[in-house]
Amino acid sequence: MPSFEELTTKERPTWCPGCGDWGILTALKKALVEINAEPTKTVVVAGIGCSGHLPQWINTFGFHSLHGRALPVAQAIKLSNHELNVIAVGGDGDGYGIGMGHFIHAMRRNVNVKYIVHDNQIYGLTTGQASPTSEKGFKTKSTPHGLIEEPVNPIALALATDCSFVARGFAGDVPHLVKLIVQAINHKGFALIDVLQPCVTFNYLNTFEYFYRRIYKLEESGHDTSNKEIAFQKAFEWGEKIPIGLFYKKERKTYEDELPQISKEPLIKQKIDNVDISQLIEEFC
Amino acid sequence: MPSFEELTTKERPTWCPGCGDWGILTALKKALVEINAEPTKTVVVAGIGCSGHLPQWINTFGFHSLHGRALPVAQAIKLSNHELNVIAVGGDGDGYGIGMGHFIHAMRRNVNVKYIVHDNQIYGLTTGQASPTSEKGFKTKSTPHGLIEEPVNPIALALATDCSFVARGFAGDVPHLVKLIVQAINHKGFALIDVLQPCVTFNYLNTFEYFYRRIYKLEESGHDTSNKEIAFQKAFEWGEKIPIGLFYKKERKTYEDELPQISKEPLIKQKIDNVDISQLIEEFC
Amino acid sequence: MTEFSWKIGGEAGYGIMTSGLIFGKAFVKSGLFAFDTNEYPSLIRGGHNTYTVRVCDEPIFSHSKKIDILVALTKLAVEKHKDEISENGFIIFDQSVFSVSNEEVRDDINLVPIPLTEIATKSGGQAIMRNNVAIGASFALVDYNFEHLVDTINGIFGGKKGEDIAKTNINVAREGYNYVERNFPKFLRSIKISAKKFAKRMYIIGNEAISLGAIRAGCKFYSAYPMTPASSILHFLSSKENDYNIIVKQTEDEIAAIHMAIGASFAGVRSMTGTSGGGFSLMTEALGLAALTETPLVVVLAQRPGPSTGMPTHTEQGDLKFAINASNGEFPRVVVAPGDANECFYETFNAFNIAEKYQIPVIVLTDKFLAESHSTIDPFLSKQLKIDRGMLLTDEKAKQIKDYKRYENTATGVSYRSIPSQIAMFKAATDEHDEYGRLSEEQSDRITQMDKRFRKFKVLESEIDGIKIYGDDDADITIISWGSTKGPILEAMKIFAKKGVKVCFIQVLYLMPFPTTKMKLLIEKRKNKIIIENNKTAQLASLIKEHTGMDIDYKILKYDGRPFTPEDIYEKIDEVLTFAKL
Amino acid sequence: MTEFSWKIGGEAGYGIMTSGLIFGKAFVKSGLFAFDTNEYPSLIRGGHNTYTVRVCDEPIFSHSKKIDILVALTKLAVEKHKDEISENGFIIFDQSVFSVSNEEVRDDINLVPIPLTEIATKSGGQAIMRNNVAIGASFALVDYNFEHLVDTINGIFGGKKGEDIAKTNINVAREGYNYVERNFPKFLRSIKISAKKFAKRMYIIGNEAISLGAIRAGCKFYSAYPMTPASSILHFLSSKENDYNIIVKQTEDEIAAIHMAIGASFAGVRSMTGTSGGGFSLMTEALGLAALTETPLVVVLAQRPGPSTGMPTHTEQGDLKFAINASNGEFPRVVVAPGDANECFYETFNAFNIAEKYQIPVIVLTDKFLAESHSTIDPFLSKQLKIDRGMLLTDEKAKQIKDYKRYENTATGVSYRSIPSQIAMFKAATDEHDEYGRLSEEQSDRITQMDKRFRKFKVLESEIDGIKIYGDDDADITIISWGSTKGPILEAMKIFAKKGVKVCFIQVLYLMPFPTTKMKLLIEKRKNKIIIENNKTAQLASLIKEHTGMDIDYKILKYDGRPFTPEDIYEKIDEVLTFAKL
Ligand SMILES: Cc1ncc(C[n+]2csc(CCOP(=O)(O)OP(=O)(O)O)c2C)c(N)n1
Ligand SMILES: Cc1ncc(C[n+]2csc(CCOP(=O)(O)OP(=O)(O)O)c2C)c(N)n1
Ligand code: SF4
Ligand code: SF4
Ligand SMILES: [Mg+2]
Ligand SMILES: [Mg+2]
Repeated sequence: MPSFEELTTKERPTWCPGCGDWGILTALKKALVEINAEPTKTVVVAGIGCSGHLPQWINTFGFHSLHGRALPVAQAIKLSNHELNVIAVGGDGDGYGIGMGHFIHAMRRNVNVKYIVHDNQIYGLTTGQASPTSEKGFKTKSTPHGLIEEPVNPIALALATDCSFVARGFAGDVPHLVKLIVQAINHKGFALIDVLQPCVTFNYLNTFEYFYRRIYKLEESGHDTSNKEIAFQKAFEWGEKIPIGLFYKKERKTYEDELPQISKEPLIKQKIDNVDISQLIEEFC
Repeated sequence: MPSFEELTTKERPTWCPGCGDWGILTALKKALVEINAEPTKTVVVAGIGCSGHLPQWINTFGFHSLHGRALPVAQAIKLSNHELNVIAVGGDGDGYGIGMGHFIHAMRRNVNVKYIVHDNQIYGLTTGQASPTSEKGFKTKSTPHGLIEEPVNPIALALATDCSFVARGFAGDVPHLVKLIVQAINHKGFALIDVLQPCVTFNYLNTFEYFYRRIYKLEESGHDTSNKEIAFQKAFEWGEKIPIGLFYKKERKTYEDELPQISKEPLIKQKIDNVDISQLIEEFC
Repeated sequence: MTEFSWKIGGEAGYGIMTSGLIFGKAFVKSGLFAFDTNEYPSLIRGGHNTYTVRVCDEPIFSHSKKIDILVALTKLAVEKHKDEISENGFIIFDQSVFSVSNEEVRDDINLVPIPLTEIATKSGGQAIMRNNVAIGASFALVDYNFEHLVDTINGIFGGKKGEDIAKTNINVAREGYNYVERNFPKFLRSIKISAKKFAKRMYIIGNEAISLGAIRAGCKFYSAYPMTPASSILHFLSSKENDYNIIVKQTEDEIAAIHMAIGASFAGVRSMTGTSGGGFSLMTEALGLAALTETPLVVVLAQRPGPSTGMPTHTEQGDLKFAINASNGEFPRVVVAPGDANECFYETFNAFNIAEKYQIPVIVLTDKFLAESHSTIDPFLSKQLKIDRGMLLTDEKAKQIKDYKRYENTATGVSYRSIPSQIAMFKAATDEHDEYGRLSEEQSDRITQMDKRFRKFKVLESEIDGIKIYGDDDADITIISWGSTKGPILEAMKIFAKKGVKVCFIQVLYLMPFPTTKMKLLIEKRKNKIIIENNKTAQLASLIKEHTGMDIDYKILKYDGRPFTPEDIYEKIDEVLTFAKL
Repeated sequence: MTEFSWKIGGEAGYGIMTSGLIFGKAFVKSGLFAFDTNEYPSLIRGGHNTYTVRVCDEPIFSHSKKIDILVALTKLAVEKHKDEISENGFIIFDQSVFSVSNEEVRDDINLVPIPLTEIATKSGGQAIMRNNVAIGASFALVDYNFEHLVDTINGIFGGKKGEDIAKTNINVAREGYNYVERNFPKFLRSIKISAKKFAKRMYIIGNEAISLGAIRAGCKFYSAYPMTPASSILHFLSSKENDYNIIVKQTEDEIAAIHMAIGASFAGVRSMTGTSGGGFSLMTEALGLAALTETPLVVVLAQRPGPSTGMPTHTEQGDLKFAINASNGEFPRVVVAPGDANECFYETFNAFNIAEKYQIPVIVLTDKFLAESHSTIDPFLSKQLKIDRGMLLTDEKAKQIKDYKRYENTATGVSYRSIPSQIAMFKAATDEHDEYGRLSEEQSDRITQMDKRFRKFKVLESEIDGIKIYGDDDADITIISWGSTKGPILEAMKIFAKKGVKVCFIQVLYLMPFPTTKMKLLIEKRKNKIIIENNKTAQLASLIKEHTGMDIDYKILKYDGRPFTPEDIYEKIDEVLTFAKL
């Protein structure tokens, strides 16, 4: 139903020219066009970061929540009205740093929400500190002598939690990312798309260049998306070759499927004008 | 140096008779005896839960911190004085629920702290709600109609984060658990021991019985502890057969190893009476 | 007025909680009034638990200090509570486990040794049913119709599945009753209480009343993380989730809990979260999110003694100023502190209306004493309650709006709220914004939005009557308090009344917005103003001073983790006033 | 006294911050005084940034409203700031990018069109060095010795690695200087400022002063999560981690940050954490943990406008009452609010001593304006400072103690603290405990420990002088304020002085414990008491009323995210007083 233009706001994004976030926004809008999403029935929920500004620039409902908290908000919106199309976005700091707990628990819960992480391996909005996915040794404002920790591996974590849809995209390959987002939305269940997103201002290491030279597509390499062990091996491939695409997919009941409370109609449609509690009062008499 | 008795407090634990926590405490004390830990140089840090009461009943230094926060406290103690022997304990709710973020980040950081999780698949101290490791369908006070989520898999998460020592023990097999704790302490780096700990009061499902019938020891089954992929497969074995023992071990530099700040002496030993900041003042002139 | 107090004490795991409830309920079900309170340590087994039930043939609002019958399941219970026993009071104890002599306790105390465990097992029950033997025995002591107990046990365990259990429990209790009749005939009727004209009343704890208030208000989403003393809301609501189609979600932590409640509310569903101090600390950041996005939110904060984990299973009123000031930045909120189970119900219901009418966070502030004590109240008048969703748009209305401004700078400060799926789209943002909800750092937008949000507060102030008054207008003593101290204060007033002292009690129900004008007017000319608070720093007194500039003459404070008894209050007041006269 | 103000405005990413710093520093290095403040949106590129530098030959404490020289890198900068330009002021702009005419601005304004970018690239630099051209040009306008600029640029970029960069920057600037000399000879010397007798002074922002205070205090562990405007502490300290052997840890979130600081302190190392409002919200639970375990802790709370994320890069004083009341339960804490960079240094140093002497949490409360503005101050007198670790045990002392009670109920409330590896073992517990630190729920232990903790507060109250006074004792006007408004107030007082109005300024440095007695005494007899706060609800005024019962006559509040200027204050005061007289 919506055209790309209808989804486009009058205000232009304030991201740095060349930032990978532009590609992600474009891909999201194209995917929404492709799946015929009604803008009024679509909610984009964000955390805080450069990535977190995204909902401002797409003509749907939006909720710009707190740093690291997009997922709890998004899940509750979906549970309250499962006819909505709910998409959560956020940064790597947002989702894998301060939001790590929600991330893991959302995956095991399997509410039908899509999670697109702008993984630029840096804290962008706070002007360049190390992020949970920054590479070891990386020098940033907060690690001027080089980062000591090993990065987290969001794909491996998702597999360890049996997330029902685990994928990685690249902000520099919009058509591919569009496909992934469409697949994710069509998938019934929680979907993670970790997107490699160059931050042209603060990440001098993981540039577009860097990724162009390294990435290859899983779907072109005969990868079996139903095999968790192989997906797990692939998750650790990082260096000369970096896989993108769908790592793993599994059909699982969604959380909503198991709620008799909403099997007839969404929570939001249920009347509350005059809830009869006489039975409850009786219980206490 | 210390004897088992020296480590034993006059006060008796207030755990329910038969609770798996007793076995864990015994195993920890035995392990400390075995490695000759000096009580004054040992700190046991806990979160909150039945498990969190443990430091009260062992004659070492102790820090009973907040729910889910044992790890940040423990890591900082170790960094401040790396000559100490620092052991963190906590429950499954504590460590894998509210504390999930710290858990993942501690593993990637690899501070030389040992983490023993009393995994009873229930919230004990708050009288029996579902925990992150409770089995799907489990009926508890908070899930009277059956739990919907899939449990988290701490072993798999640890492997996904490349934790340098990943093990599972059983509170009903103290000698085996002692061995694991000794190994963990001797290992240089962060070590996870997830301990299957029957809660005799609130977990009617995962009883001693339940585990006795199912567990087998990895070390007796020719498991290769250096192979992460196989360990990952083993991590998902849960049902008729449940593996305990060491899943995975890897030599990695610890966080402390990479800090020039403490390469000469622990932070705590460095004099602060008269820090000379004239150089810094100069910088601003 | 006749009354008595009964206490059962023993180790955790002895089933004391259920026994206490059965005991009190049996009297309420037959037309009397009961009030109970329990005390237990933060342990699952062992430690010392007690459950106190006060029974009266007239309305009562709290427990009292003296115990007429003590059921001691352990020797420790005797030692701990012997001094609380009233003159010629009774101790029922398990003679097969330990012995008690009058030398150890007091001469006037009547000892009632009974082989509780033996009777339980011999009459077909398990050892744990020894409590029922004691309950039966207690019924004999107060000579109350045993059939009322039968009714209650059937009500609690009954139903098809529980039939057998109920039967055994009743049998066991009856043996206890008979044992006293047979062996201690002289004790019969020494405590007199008899059934009155029957009226249907509820026997309910604060948390249950809150839950009912929420259900009646149309709350469809409750997200929480377990924390004493708020957990029983989670338990109760989840037990009703399918009957009332409520999604009850135990989350990974309190941060997720409050964010989920906000998400649900944004989606248009009435939602609530509940916790205690530590969890509330973790929620403070999101309180501001609700405020800035103007998303309605109800948070129950059930207090327990802090700081930190403090005394997790005890009671205190230490979080008042924290609740009022929690979260960075400045925004309007409502803090309401029910004083009894009745107010728990109605004020929770109101909280949902206020939250939606003003699109702000509302904090319902209780404490362990209120949250977990049963009291006897009239059935809630549920029919008369009206849901008010304020400026929430209907789909039709949404269609008519041109150029929708979610954060329109209106005269009341409240603006139309649409929900996803409606035509009037907007973005809710954690950053400051313009009237459309678009991020803005312009000085003018900032001032407009700050003023808009605070304007609601003005309207609110004029709409809410935050004070309730009890007692005499020309009183000698004016008590000022808030929250759960209400019950013990009302009881203390009965004692004063007997002594002919006139007392007035000002209950501050709404702490924010603070009822400044009314408070000023009320206390300006009063003498002997006394603050009573279950905390150390007299937080209400400092709020009164902050808002009115007025000092309170005396402060009676209790911060040992236990609730006041009416006698405490009476004595302390007497003491300060006598002292003042010296 | 001669002075001028200079402002550079353009898009984020134009290097405005560095240019502003260079400009101010060049004057300070040659004996003058400078003060700067910046303004930028929460975006990385685009948006409008400004940097204002005020230069004077006498001490100054804030920026001022009027701008004498505007360097406009974009047309937007002209539009936004033309009204701030003083009579006969200047606009330097890049004539190759846009044009400006006197009709658009004002007739009296002197336009200085310069091909900034062209000059930059032609003289061997990159386009981004256009700022340097403008700086050079500005030096020519105020006819200041160009060599001072050379020194400064060498100082900032210099060293072996930066030699070439420094050279290019200097060349580019020199071209700007020459361009003005050549093309606008009539403008030379129209603003007069000249070097004074040289004295060594620091040009430093609040966060750097805090960092130096912490290093001097022996802080060895800083754990934090990035958050504007606290982040620069993290950046500064991590840049010095190896020079001063400090472990600087960026954590996974603020919860981990504060718990790490507590862990380090428990282990015996002086530690600190720093954050802004949202992060502080997340830290509230652990504040109570520090309090109950009596673990010393220093927390820097750098405020920004809330609620919620609010305006992340702007300034406000909205978290005062939150800082005072944060966390569940009741416990003593110290809240100190430095008013300038000098106090940032000394009070941070003191904070460590207080935290250890009293074994409590200390909150250092600043805001964006103070945290990020440079001011010119005398070098810190670091030698005279004394570390006081209070009752921290030495290994020797620990050996002598028999029957060690960590939480001994002493007369001062403070008790001996041992650290792991010492012989005196104990457990720190988040639950209430007895004197040994063993969990206890006994009423007596509870009361003892609560009283013990609060007893410290009494001692503290008598030790800390929380108020500083400036100006005349027999003043016509008494200004009361706290924190970063100090600078603009001191400047406003200069304006009043010129008009012959006597003003007294009461700065509340310690907000907790509140200096009640002194405040009461001070303001009792004053007329025209005026509160000045960078917030909406006049939080200090409400604290004053809470503690003293006294009302403040007038409130001047600003909550648009921007700091006060001296002129704002002067005019507003003038306004309220005039109005009052009507
Ligand atoms: C509780 C809290 N802590 C810190 C911040 C400051 N903050 C804003 S964005 C951000 C991190 C940004 O990094 P990331 O999530 O990777 O997003 P990006 O900007 O890179 O897209 C931080 C730490 C905040 N807003 N809230
Ligand atoms: C912030 C916070 N939320 C909630 C609680 C209440 N609480 C205490 S223990 C506990 C969970 C206990 O479960 P687990 O961690 O598995 O430990 P166990 O008792 O089973 O050993 C909870 C929720 C708390 N103390 N703090
Ligand atoms: S700072 Fe980085 S992530 Fe942020 S908008 Fe600029 S390029 Fe993108
Ligand atoms: S409740 Fe469960 S975990 Fe807690 S002490 Fe009892 S048996 Fe152990
Ligand atoms: Mg990022
Ligand atoms: Mg558990």
